Amino acid sequence: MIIQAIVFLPLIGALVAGLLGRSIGHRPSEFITTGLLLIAAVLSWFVFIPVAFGDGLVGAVGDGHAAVVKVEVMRWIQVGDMDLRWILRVDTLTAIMLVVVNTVSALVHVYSIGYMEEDPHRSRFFAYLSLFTFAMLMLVTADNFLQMFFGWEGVGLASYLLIGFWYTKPSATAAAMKAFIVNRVGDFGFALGIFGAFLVLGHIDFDGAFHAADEFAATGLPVIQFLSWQLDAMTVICLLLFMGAMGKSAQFLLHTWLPDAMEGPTPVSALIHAATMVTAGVFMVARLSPLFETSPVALTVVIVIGAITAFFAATVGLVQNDIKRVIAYSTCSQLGYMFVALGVGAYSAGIFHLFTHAFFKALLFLGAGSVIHAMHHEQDMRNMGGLRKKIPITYAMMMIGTLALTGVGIPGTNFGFAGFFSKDAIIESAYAFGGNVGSFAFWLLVVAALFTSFYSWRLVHLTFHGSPRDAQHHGEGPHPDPAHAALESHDEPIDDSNADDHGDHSHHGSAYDHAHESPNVMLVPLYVLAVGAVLAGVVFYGMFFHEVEHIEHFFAGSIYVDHQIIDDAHHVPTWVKWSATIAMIIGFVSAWYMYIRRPDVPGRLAATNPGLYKFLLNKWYFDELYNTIFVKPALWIGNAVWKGFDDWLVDGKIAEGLGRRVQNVTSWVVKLQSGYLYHYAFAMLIGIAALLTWAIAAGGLI
Amino acid sequence: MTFENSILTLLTWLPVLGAVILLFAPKTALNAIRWIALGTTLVVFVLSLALWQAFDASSAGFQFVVNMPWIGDSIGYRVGVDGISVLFVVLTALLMPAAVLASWDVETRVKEYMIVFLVLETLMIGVFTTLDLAMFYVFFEGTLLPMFLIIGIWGGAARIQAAYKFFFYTFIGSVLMLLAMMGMYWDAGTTDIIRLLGHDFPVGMQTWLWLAFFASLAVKMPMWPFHRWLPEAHVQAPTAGSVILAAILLKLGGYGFLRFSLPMFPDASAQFANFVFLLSVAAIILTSLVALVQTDIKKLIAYSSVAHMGFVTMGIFAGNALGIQGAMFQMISHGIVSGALFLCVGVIYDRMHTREISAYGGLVDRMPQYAFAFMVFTMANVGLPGTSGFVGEFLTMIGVFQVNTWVAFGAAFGVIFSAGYALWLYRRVVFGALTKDSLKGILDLNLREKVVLYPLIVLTVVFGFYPAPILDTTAAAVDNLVAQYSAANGLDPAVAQADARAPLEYVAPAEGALQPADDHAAAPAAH
Amino acid sequence: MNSDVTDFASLAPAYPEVLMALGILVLLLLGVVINKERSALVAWLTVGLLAATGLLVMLQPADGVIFNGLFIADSFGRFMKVLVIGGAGLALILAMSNAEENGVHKYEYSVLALLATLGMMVMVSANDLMSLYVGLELQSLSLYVMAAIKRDDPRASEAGLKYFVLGALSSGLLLYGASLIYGFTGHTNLGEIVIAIANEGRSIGLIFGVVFLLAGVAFKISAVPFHMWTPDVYEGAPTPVTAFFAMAPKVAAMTLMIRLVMDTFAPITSDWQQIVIFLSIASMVLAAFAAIGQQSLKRLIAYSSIGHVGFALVGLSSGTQVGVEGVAIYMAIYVAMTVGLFACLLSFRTDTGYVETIDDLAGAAQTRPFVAAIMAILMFSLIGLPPLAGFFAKWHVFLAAIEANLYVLSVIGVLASAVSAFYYLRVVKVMFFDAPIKQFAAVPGELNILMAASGFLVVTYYFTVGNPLASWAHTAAGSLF
Amino acid sequence: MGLEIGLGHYLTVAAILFTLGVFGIFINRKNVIVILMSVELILLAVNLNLVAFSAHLNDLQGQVFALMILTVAAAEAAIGLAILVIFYRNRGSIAVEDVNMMKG
Repeated sequence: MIIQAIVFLPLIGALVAGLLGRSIGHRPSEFITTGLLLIAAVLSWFVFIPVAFGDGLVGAVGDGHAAVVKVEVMRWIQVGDMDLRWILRVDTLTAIMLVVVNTVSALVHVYSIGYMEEDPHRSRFFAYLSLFTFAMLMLVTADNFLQMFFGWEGVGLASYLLIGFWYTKPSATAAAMKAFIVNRVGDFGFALGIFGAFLVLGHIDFDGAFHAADEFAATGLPVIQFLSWQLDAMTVICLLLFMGAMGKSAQFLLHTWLPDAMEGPTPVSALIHAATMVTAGVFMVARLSPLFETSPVALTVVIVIGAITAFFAATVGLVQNDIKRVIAYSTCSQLGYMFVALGVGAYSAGIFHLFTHAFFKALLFLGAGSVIHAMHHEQDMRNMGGLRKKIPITYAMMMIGTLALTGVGIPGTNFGFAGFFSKDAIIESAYAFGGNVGSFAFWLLVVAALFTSFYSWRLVHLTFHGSPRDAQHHGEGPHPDPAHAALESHDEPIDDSNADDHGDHSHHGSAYDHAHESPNVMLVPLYVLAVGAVLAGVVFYGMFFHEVEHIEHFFAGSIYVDHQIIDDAHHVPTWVKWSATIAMIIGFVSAWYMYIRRPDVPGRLAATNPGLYKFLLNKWYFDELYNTIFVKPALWIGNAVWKGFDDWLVDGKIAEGLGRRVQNVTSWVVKLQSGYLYHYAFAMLIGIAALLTWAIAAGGLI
Repeated sequence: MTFENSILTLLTWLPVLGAVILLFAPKTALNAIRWIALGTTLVVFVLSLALWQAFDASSAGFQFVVNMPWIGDSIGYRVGVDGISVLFVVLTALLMPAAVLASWDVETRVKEYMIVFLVLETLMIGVFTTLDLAMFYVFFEGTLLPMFLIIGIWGGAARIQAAYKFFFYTFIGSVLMLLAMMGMYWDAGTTDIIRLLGHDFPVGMQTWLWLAFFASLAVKMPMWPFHRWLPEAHVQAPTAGSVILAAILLKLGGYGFLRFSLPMFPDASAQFANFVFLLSVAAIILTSLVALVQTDIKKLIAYSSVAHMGFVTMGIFAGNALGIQGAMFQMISHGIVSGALFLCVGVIYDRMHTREISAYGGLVDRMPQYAFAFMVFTMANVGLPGTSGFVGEFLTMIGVFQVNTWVAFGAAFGVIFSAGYALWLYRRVVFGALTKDSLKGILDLNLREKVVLYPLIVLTVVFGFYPAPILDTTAAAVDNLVAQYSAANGLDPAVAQADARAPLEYVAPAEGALQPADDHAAAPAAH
Repeated sequence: MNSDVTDFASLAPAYPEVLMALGILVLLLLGVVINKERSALVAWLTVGLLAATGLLVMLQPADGVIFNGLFIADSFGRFMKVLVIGGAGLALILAMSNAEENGVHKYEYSVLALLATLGMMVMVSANDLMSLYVGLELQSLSLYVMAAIKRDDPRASEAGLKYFVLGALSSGLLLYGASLIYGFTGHTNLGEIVIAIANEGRSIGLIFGVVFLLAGVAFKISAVPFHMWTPDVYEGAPTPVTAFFAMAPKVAAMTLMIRLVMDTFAPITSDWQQIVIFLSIASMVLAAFAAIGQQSLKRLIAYSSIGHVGFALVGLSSGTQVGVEGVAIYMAIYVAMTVGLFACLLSFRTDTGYVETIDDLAGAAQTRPFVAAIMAILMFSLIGLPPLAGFFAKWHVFLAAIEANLYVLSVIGVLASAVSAFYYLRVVKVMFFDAPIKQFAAVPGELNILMAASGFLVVTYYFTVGNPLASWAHTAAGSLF
Repeated sequence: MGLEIGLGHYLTVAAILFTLGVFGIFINRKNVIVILMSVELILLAVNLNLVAFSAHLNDLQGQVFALMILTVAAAEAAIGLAILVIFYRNRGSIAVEDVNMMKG
């Protein structure tokens, strides 16, 4: 019952707020959804605490080594051998996700009561939030591929709705569409992966599929004909499935939607685009770890994509000016870390980072939201500065988040923020994996850690330190970025439109002067998340990464645990253990140097390397690239097929052309009927002659 | 006269009775005419539910059968439904009241309008209930007549051309099917579909029969590249006409494939399966792209219908239970969803009298309920899990994946493109700022529109989460069909039917994972 | 030889013809005697005579061959005679209203129509080349006069002239053929000819004869390329006369055709099949195309009737009993549709006269909804669109063609029917989709009844007449085999 | 060896007459009367055929047929001329080329 409650309370909230919100009013809608979510969050912890600290999952049926609770809700699709049911599956992995999702979601709900206070469509907003939570819960409690796909697409829908929540902003609706469609590209692979899995494994539920995959150890790996090639079946399936994960988790090549998704209200960014939805890809790979383990090729691809993403996103994050976009790229980058962990086989480390990341990234986003709220929906960091004095609590919370994100801690001890433990675990695992791929991943991750530290501190410095640089105080402080002058040429839609929509607030005097600390309803969630950001690492380190036995006991068969890699990760050289910390320190120092000590350096740096700067600022030109090679050709083909094939050839030439031929024949035939008797008689004679000839010739009489 | 032997006859002919009553109604009593029409369709709907309720889903055969010879030796009065047809009857009966309600504001020639629609209902139900080959053609082709009038009389500005195209495309295809039916009659000595289903047509003849049926059914579906009439017909038809066209008439093609092509010409079907796949994938990809660039709302939805019908044909010719069940479900679902989408277009068309996408924008401001309904159907059109649109797409694709991965691969692009055009449409029509003066006074759904749309929303969502009522109804009949089909093609019926794991080749555990299989094992993993 | 003319009982198979002949004489006398204003009385009496004859045909007491083998009465002939008499009677009813305007108010018209009908009945029952010729000429000569009956109308007289000249030519062709057949078989009796052909086999002379003979008959059913008179005569003759031309003579000539090919030329089926197939394809295709270009309604109907003859010949081409059955049903349905069609045509009348062109019907659905609806139904039925009767007509004939493996013919046929849909739909389009431009005069009662009856039968064919008609046609065709 | 007039000769003459008649109908463009005469020529050819065959076959039916044709031909000619008269009254011409009010 408790599990049904956890999953369906948000749905009830969503339905109440969504369908009745108009009649019951905003405040009740907010309270109902938030209240239900809080209950769900508390219940999730009830499920999780025995798993983490007690004897394991309450009510679990241990088949062999796995501890799983399954609750059947309803039949779904039954065709032939395929028997799909709505089953809520809870094991350790799910329990972790339940806690993450429900906790963050509940806090975001609470936070939104304050943040969205002035919005005229609040009840709709809360309905979407709860709907999202429900879909996410369906995703994490999925017992089969399709139910996961349901949650997968459900969160996509909610994300679409929430990104486009301010539907009057063209940029928001465009971003919403982009998010959905890019995700669909991933789903394209995911869906094919499911089909392949069903074909090869013969089961569409996880247990059956894993069992079938286990059998391959005895039988050898299957081969399928995919498209025109004979390929290793499991590699094909895993890569296709991973394509889905890439879309949802905004991995390199399919990442373009995530920064744009920042058009949504900030609580949405915190919930969906930082803590929960984007980690669905990580969750999926972890959930399907028994399948991925059968394909080393697929795992290698996961590592490479993850490492590239971590590095790539971090580079772009270095130069972004929008406070939320910096954090968005940071999210992207951190997701890359997680995938590297999964790829090297340290699934628990990946999940660990997912878990800690949820807290500090949500904290950062909500903190950023608090800043934006304080600045009356100003998001450009170049227009901030010196806010430390105006909003000290937010400042403190952001500091905690930054420390956690950059992974501050002392290697070899148990002192450190959440990110320290999980990120170092990943970097060590990557090193331990070894080989070319391992080294490649390791070095990219270390560099990414440096960049992470740099852009995080850059954000803090630009926002909270220094002196105010908003419209009123313009010119007082040194100019931090050269791009400010070149803003016009900057094709990034910085929130000028946003400013228009919320024009009541900006352009009236100074945003800085009017900046105010957020109300308690927004601050309390920050406190809770801050606790998580500080403690999540140290408390759970044992379960996720410390000892193999502990990990196995904790996860109870819900993911694949590779003893070798975890042991090796604990025995890496000391310089490796320190590498991330050192990178972090370098990043911090350079950020301090460039934005506090010598604020003119960044400008000069950018001016001397305009190409690189533009390249990074424009996110490696991925949007432009995709626009050129996908969007425009698609539209061109669409137009060409429509005008050229459908209208010109089929309709104009064939259908109407036939009509014209008929008309031609008609006018010719009508001319035969000349009206003259002798023509008529002649026609009869010709007819008789023809018939005679035909009858005699065909009859064989000549 | 028992329920068993009279229900189908009653269902089929009751609408005509309503039409006859209307014939004698005074022309000016508009409301009486509307209510009579609505009442008739509602009674038919209730009866259809009773039929569904009484239908024994566990039996694969025909039920409620009446079978007697009638005109000469060649035409009989034969009715009966099985799992494949019963749902179409219900779907037709369900959408007719919606169509009548959607036409409440029709002011010109109301009497004739309602009569034509009721006659159309009889013809459509007749297609699905008849078990006589000749009568199938009679009903199948008979639908042309009312639809031609609906488009031509109550249609938009370019209605005449559209009506003509609709007529000729379908007619030319159908006459060839007619000849094929005659050939079948001579070969089998009967037009009784039940007996025809048990008749083995010579393989050489099957090819020709299959092609002749294809000529008709492909146009009706419509399959790419025979679809050109559809956008035009949809654009010009009045709302209710579009609804019926999209929801029911397109299904006649799919139903024909399931009823005739697959079971009666299994060899030819297997032979042409790849050809159908090719056209299906072309439909899914190309028409989706075409939909992307449309500027007319109805045209966009019409093109999307073509794409969705691509999934249906693909599923049918996959020839396994998954594919065919998926195709069945997709047809029912598409009936509801596309019908509803056209109703949605009708709602705004009634207010603004334009279908240009650019004339709209920001409707959500003034029409939140409309925006909600449109969103649900858009998402169902996109194939979002949790809506009925998903189940069909998923099943057809997974079914065809077992047969031909290329096809599934191509079809999966539809997943991407459908999101593209549907969401872009939604964005341009519903989202955005309400800046156009003409839209400032637009009103949200009225009671009548809610009565039409809300039940469809419920169905869309319910069948997304709980498709069992549909899948269970069709299961026995489809399994039977699949068993026949695979047996005729020398496949193992158990495999195709149960969709159990296809026989796989394995590389030896010691060998590398990517080593190609041996020559003798190199046959495709799945057939 | 017990068929002594004085032995009245032995005349039983010919009672209807006898009744008709006597009736004609009485009516002729009556027409001469009564004054001119009361010719309507003669007209109604004519209809009554036809009805009585029809009844007698249906109840015909005896089948058999009489008059030294010149005359045969069988159930096939009976079926066709009913159609002939029905068609003639209905055409006469159509002529009742506005008879003066159409020039058909004179009693001579009724008597000529009766004479023509008698000629057709003889054609139907002809069992000898001589009786065949006499019947044909009795019919033709009456029809020539009927075409030109509106003496002061230049177009009617031109129609009469054209019909006469070409008709005379076709009679010549027919006779030439008959003479050759006589020469090469030695007989004029159809029954004996068939035996002779079966015994002696084919020869060029015989085939010449067959071709000429069939060409003569083809002229009467207006099969392409012997159709040229049809559009001009249909257009020029007064509408009620056209209606008469379009029904009964076609049925009679078709019967003759069937009897000749199925019975007399049965031993050389493959030879005449070629000819019939040629006529069929040419008629269907040419009519479909030519009709598209027409503006005049009557010309359109003329081409339409040419096309329908082509379709009927599809059934005949098969040379099977099913085919004959199909043709019989086809002709029955054709008559039912045609009578409705002409009733509609005669109902579209403005104060200045009958409508001539298709465009004159614009918007008729709004001004004359009932007539327009019937007309539309008939148009759809003529296309062959189910569930209307026209479809079942086509079903039966194509069924026979498919049975005989005439696939190419069938495909061409159905495609031609698709093309023909174009011009039928144009009429519907003009009536229903266009805006009205003309006001129409009131519709006479009997036309309403005819239209309603025709429309009813066409629509409810499957339920009402379909079954009995099919079984009757089955019996009828059976008597030929 | 004297010339024996056999069936073939009669038939040839008849065929020539028939052909003349037919050509008379469609080559003549001037006068409808000529057409009537041509028709008579055709019938004459037929009669010649019939009588010749009758003699050849030693069978009386052909001659009976011929007599009937003669009778009917008379009636036909009468009706033809009558129609021609009213045509002339309406149009003032009996030129074949003028008989084309209706065409298409």
